[in-house]
Amino acid sequence: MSRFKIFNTLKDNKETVDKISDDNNKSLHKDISKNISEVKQMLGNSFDIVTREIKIGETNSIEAVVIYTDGLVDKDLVHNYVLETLMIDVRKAESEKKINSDQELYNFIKNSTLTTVELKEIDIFPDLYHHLLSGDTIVLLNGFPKGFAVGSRGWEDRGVQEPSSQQVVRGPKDAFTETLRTNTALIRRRIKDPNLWIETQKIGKKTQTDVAIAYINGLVTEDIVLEVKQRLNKIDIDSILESGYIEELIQDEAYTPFPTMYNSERPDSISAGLLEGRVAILVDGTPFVLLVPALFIDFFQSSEDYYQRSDIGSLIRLLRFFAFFLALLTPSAYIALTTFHQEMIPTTLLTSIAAQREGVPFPAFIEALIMEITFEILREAGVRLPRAVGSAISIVGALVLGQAAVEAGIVSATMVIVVSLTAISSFVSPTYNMAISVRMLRFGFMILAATFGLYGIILGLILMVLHLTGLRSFGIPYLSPMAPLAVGEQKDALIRAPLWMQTRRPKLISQKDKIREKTEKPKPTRQ
Amino acid sequence: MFIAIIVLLLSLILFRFEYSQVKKLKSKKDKWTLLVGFVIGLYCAISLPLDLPVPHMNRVMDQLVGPIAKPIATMLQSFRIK
Amino acid sequence: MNQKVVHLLCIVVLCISLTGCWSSRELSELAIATALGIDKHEDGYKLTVQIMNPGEIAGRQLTTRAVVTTYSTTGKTIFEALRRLTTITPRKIYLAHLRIIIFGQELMEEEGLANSLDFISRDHELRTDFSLAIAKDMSAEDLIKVLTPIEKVPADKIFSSLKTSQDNWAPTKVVMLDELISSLTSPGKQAVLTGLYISGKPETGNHIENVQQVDSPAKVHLDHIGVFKGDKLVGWLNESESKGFNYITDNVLNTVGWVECDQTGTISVEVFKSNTKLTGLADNGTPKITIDVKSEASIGEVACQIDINDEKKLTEIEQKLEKKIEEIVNGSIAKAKEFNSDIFGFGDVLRRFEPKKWETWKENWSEEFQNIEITVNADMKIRRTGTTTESFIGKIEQKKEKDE
Amino acid sequence: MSEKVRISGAQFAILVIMNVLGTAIIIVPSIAASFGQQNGWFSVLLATLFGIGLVFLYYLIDNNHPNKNLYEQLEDLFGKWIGKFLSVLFIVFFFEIAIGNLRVMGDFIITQILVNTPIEVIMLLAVITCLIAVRMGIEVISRTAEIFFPYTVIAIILLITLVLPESEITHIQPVLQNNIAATLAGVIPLLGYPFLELVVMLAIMKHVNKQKAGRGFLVGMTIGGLLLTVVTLMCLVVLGSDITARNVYPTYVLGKKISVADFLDRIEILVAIIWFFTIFFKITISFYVVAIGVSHTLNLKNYKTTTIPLAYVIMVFGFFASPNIISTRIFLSSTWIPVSLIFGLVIPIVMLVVGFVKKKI
Repeated sequence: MSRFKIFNTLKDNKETVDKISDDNNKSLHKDISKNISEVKQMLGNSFDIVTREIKIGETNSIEAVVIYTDGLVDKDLVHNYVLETLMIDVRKAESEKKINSDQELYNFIKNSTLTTVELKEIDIFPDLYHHLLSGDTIVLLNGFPKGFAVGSRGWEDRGVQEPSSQQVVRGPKDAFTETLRTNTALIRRRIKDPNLWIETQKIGKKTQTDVAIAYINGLVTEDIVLEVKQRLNKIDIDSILESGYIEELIQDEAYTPFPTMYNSERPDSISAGLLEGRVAILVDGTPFVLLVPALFIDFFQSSEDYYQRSDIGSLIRLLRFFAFFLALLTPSAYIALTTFHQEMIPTTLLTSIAAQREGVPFPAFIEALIMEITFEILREAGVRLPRAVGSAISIVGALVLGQAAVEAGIVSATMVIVVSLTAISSFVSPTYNMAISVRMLRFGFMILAATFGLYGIILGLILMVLHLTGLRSFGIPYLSPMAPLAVGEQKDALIRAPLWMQTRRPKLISQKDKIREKTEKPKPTRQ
Repeated sequence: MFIAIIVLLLSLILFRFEYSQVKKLKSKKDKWTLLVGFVIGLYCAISLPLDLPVPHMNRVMDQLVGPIAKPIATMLQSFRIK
Repeated sequence: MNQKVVHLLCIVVLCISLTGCWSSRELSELAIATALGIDKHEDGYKLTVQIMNPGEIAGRQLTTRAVVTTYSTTGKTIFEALRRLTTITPRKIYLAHLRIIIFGQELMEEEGLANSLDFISRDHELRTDFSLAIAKDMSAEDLIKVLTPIEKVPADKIFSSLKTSQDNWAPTKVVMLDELISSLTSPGKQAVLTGLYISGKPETGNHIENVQQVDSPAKVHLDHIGVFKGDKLVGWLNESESKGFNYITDNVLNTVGWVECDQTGTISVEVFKSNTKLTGLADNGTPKITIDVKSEASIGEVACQIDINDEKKLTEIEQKLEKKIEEIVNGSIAKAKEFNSDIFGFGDVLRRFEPKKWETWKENWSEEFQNIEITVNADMKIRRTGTTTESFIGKIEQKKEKDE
Repeated sequence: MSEKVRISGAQFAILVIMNVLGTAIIIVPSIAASFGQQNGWFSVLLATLFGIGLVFLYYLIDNNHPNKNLYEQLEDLFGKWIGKFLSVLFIVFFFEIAIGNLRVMGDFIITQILVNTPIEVIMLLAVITCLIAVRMGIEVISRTAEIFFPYTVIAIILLITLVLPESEITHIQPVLQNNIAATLAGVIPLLGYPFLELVVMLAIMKHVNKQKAGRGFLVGMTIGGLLLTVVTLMCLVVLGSDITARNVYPTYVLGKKISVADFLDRIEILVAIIWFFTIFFKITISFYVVAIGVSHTLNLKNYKTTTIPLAYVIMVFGFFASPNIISTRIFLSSTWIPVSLIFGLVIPIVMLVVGFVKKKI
């Protein structure tokens, strides 16, 4: 675990803080002891709030107090640049007879003593609480109804590690962390463009979570940024603990099994999205960054597609789409074929399936349902269990259950194959949330297949596509560039064309600054 | 009978939902159309399980344009393979 | 906005889905029929169905129970008989995987094909990829009951040997349903069906011993083609006539032919490519058909003293082969004329080449068929001689002479 | 009232193709072969040429009144009351298309695919799906069509190429030698079904870009007609005219003929199910057009108001549309011919003439 020093810009928090604490705009008292007792009372004498009462100066000695939240501050910084300067430097200066009045002392402390980058004057309690609880150090002087908030944020932090989801073989291995500053820094390190703008605001009445929206000015369509801001401003909730809260509160369509916002903990994916003119939403406290607008195909693209040769990338992408349909339809197709359309199965295959099903007591649908649900339970158990036992148990469970169930004649071997094929296919999806949608929809398709065979499946597919075409993500049709068809966009949809062919940015997302590159097809310069 | 009741119940739920949508349009005509439409629709819906009379569209058309259609049909029939 | 309604409707869809599974049939409720036999009976028809026992074919523990079972019933119509079968079969009979339908000879001779075919073509469960055949001189029931070695399902055996013999030997023909129907309905063509019969001891055919012995006592043979007139069976083509039939209808994929050498002995050739072109012509009002058979062959066996390195000799063999093909073809036509049945579709050929004249001939085509003038031109090319050139038989003969 | 949305020229072309193929793809070969026998494909080709001619008529009409749908045009041309009366007639015509196709679809599914399922349920499911589509609007419908179009075309092309080895050219010989009169007579029922039914597109043409509408219509009609011709031709070449005419659904029988290396066979249900897309879009478009027609005639605020009641009516009238499959075939080659001629040809020509006269004045 590395230790990170976080310096926040203090000024832009003012408005939000004001907004939230309209009802409680209480000013600071002149009397320092009153202030201290009020703070202590308000915070319920919490033991992590440290108050250090000191006296500043020799002649014009003033009572002062330094308050900070233990654990959120960089103690070295408080020690070296706040306490030490206040207690030693002021005294030195005073001995040189520069300071005559309390007011001068106040100004001297403000202008010359506190040698930190961030310093802000505060005069109301809500401000004080906010800064105190964000990790700033508060310095109050007796006789002044105001004080200082010294930027001293620094807390234990997980550090940049490999992403736990969306792994790649080739490509950067860093991932976002729980700290907003680190995350913005990770993006900045990739895009050194002055037009990368990051705006923050606080959402959540209780949590006061920092939510930042990042975009590249000049690439992004202003409407989308405006839309994002408006939707964010509409949120009225007491807590934001993860970007999932934001996603659920601002997505276009509330009732849809499909994700309409992309999330990733990979800085390279997010940067690539920003460079296409999308807007990223970063939430403090989670490594998962949201990206909007998100299209259906985005959930089948991995950042690795771009780091490999284009032919490999394209084939793998096609494979993912194929796996999507396998994961969605394999069990339902099996049910439809074995209970409705036996004539479609080649005779020899039918014979062996029939032989296996001979002793199975359940209808194919129930059998499939049992196996699918068992598998879902196993998978869920595998995810939640301690990592050391999780995967082992799930594999063993699947093997034992599958094998034993077949041996006992409760399920047929074919069904085990079908379920494992489905399971493997659903793991192919590079994004977790699309895989979950597929897992849910699969059961709907199974019911349709069990009652109407292929006819039911086709109706289900039509309904699904109708729903998908009706969806929008921040105004962009979800199924574009397939429907509405944009021929030019096909270079980076189902397949991934070579980089030198993708000269233009996706025009659906942004109409501005269309040309991405002008690289010609590579060839040796010397003929 | 049982099916008819189920159909009616489902339709009423559907009507409730739809009516609340149409109400938002603030148009009297829309409301009335929906109401009348649903009455016709419900008649149709329960006519299936209860065997109520419903016009056979093809026969209605046959009767309407029969005088013109007959000669064409006989003419065509003469060309048909036997 | 209308999302609520849409969801309600989706729920309705799922509700309907959950309440009924009208058409579904579990695999374990089905009796998969592989062959169907139709015989004449005093009640109307006698139907025999061969049902496979999947557990015996692909199960994990195979027992010595038979892999197929047969059931028979009678009925006024085939449809009725089929449904009556459910009174004796444990499951519903599923016909989509049928491999073969066999008609009894008696039925074909007396009743005709038409009535049986309608059900077969109308039923949705029946596909068109099964073949049809006739049980020669026996009832279809007996034939269906025979167990066969190697291919576990007897119907599969018949189906695959029909196919392989059509592909490699030529005197049989796989007749599928639509072809049969179109030749039955076409005025310029008569139908044919391959004949099957059992050799050996037919009575042991339905015992498991039949497949337990190295040399099965009862074997299914197929080497005759049944000729129809209208929809009634009128006679049989023997092996060589059947081959001639296949030459004319361009149905020879690969076959073997032989000719005698100058001396004693024979040369066999493998015909690996054969194309037949039929052309029709109205010559002074009489129909005329030209049959051009173009074949390519390779020498497969030389059982006499002959120098096949000699081109002249090769040409001689070619000419002999051509003559033989012509003979076979003519023999076949003569037989067809004897039955007065245009199984080759000469009428169809004339319809294509002389559509106007055909209209006049169409009415009494069976008479015109007798007068039809037929020219056969066979053209045989020997392309290869196998892996050896000159046969060693000559050497052996010389050695023999020396020894003597 | 209709929505203010745009659909692209390509989407319009796809909708036209879907409307031409519709249910026609499964029964047209049979109708064509029952007249022209081995020349049946020529009847379809002639009908296609006629259809292409129709495109120009419809294009001219639309060009006179851009940004107006059929019902608005009728009121513009003939005044409010006559216009409304004609609109009602057109609505009945489109309604008949919707229920007729629904019924044919239901008959097809229960004859070939789900035999023991009640036809009401099959139709009900289809109607509910159409209803959801119609409520989502023409934009979503055309985009969905765009998604499914490739699969439809691939299915047809696969069908054609996979049965090619089974084809025998002798089945369609002699080419155009006899049966000429019957071949020409065979064009007549094909005009009504499906080509004259394309007048339905006039009601949604205003959503298409003016320049692209005509081209889309032409391309769609040509491709659709040619596909129909080729499918008919394949039926004749593979099955022969007799079986093609005799079968209710010859294209499905054609699908049964697919067999690649004894492995890729028995897939006709898959092929048939994919054709279901075309039928679905045909019913949906007719349903949609009826819905906007009713709401236009009654001056409603939103066409969605009428959709649910209409779904009930379409479902039940579809069920009672025809007592059996034979009567549908008779209906298509008798009554439907004058009806479709009136709505697809006579009234449009009158509209065109009146439009020109009005412009002159």
